[in-house]
Amino acid sequence: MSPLARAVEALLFLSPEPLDVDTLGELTETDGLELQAAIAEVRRHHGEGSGLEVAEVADGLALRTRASVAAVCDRLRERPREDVLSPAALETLAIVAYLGPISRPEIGKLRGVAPDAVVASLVERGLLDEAGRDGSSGAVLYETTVQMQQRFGLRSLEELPPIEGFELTGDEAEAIRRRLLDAGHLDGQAAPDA
Amino acid sequence: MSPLARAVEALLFLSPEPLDVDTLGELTETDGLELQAAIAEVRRHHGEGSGLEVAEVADGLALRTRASVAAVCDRLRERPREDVLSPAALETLAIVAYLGPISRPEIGKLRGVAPDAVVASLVERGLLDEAGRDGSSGAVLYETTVQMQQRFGLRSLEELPPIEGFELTGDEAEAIRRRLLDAGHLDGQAAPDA
Amino acid sequence: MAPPPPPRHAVSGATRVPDPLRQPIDLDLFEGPLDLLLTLVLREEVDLLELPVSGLVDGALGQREEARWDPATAAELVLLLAAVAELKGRIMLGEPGDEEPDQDALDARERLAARLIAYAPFARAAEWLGERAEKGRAHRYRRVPLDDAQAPPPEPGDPDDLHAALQMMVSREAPSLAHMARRKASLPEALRRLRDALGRGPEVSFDEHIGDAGASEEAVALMAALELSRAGEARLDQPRPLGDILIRGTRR
Repeated sequence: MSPLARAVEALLFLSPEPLDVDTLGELTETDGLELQAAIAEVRRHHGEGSGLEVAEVADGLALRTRASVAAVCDRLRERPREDVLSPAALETLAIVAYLGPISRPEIGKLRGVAPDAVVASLVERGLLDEAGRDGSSGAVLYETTVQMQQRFGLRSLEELPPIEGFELTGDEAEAIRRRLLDAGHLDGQAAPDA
Repeated sequence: MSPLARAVEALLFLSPEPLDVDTLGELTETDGLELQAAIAEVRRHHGEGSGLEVAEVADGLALRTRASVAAVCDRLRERPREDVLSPAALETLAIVAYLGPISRPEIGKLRGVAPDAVVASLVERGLLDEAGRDGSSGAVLYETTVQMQQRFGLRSLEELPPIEGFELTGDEAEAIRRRLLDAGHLDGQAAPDA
Repeated sequence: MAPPPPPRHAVSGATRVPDPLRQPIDLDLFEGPLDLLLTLVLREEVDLLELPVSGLVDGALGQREEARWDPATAAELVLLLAAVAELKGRIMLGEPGDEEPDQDALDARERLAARLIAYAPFARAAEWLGERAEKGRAHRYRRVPLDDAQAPPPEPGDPDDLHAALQMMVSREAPSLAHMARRKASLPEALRRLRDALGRGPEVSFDEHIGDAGASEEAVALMAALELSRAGEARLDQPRPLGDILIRGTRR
């Protein structure tokens, strides 16, 4: 394959979305016949005999798996994935479920760990969603989603088991928050700066 | 390509994480020589002339872009600025790679510096991940991720050279000791970078 | 759910500006306000060699990015802490020209040396990793979540299949409907059959008469028997409840 075709192949491989010819041209700094020839080359490389193909979809060109390998791909999709929630993810979900809507800095304070990556992954997985902004700090607030409730078999958040010694009404959530902070939870270290 | 090779190619393409040979075998319902031959076929298909390659990384096989197309890839997916790892980040990664799962207080004890900011940034960059909590102290434990291994081109953590090989020789250790003990007495000698 | 409380670290308006020197410091060695700790250090009542400077910095400046102090206050604190660190460094390493460092200082240096020696392998491993990073640098991995991957097209259809399907329908013989003859249970027919049976013998067993006919035939046969009885053509006798019914003709 020509260097240009290799570049096109790599771009189609990496891009999560179809790339239109113009974008491919911009990225590779080429256009016209040269680019068309490179695309054709990638197409040939991923011809009938291959597991992948270059497809023209609505928004451009995409590398995708061929129909003939659909069955094995489905098996990969159905495989119990590493969708198991990590302890970090579970703790974060619990905090948001019991104390949300709540901002990332606050989650961080309660967990004693920067929660950005965990929150991002929970949002990506559809278990958390943004819920406006905090009035005073302007930080994005998060809440759990319907999907989260489905996943845990909850008809509503009220079905969450009560935290021992607390009743889950407005002010009590605040009391739990305090308790977690005062306990230097959950990090086994000195209490975060409350 | 054989139907089995096509299936292997599609799986390596689709899977967001490297797939080990056993998993490939399970998914394609084959094993042994047949599977090895199919993997070799995929490898050949993505040979030198292609934009992609089959790599052994993080205890599995992955399809990835070749080094020669790195520049154009970065135009598609801008590499974050802070992508350069500081010496502190590298040292922390080394500690976690060799000793993980390990807690922040333990890392701090070794490094002699509070590692919180470094650990948080490594987690955010997907190079460290939380791995439960320490049974006795309740501190969050950290381990390196698949991405970390991908980044350093490690076939597995076992590829790390044995730590004993990095230990100071008796003479080197003695030199450090001498330098410190004599520190106050030698006029004009720079203090060691402790 | 209650709205989240305002951030507690915020300097709470003009009413009460916290004094950075009065802030509580919590270390193994000491617990109390920062200024007291500094006083004790200066009076040598707290051994600076035992005092973890990193813990002191964490305690005084906090670890998180949400700044607790305005920049000017933070800068003063940083200066103060730097002075403490420098002081500790001098005690540990001695002043140039010092003749005899005291035993504590020697012990501290010994501990520092031990730590540096223990840490050295990791610093070297980090160097190795740094060099190694070059190996992974140039490669990019696809990070498309499985569910977001372009779906493969559905298995392509073959036009020949369409042709074959229609061809089969066209060439198929008209199906025989013989087996679908409607079974009608008619009362006149049942009456006729029962009269025929009574013509052949003095009595008819109802069970034998209906044989394995379906439920509707059985019901109509019973109605026919009742009709004959009503018309005086037959007498019905059922010796046992739910048992067989004997039908006897009266026209003999």
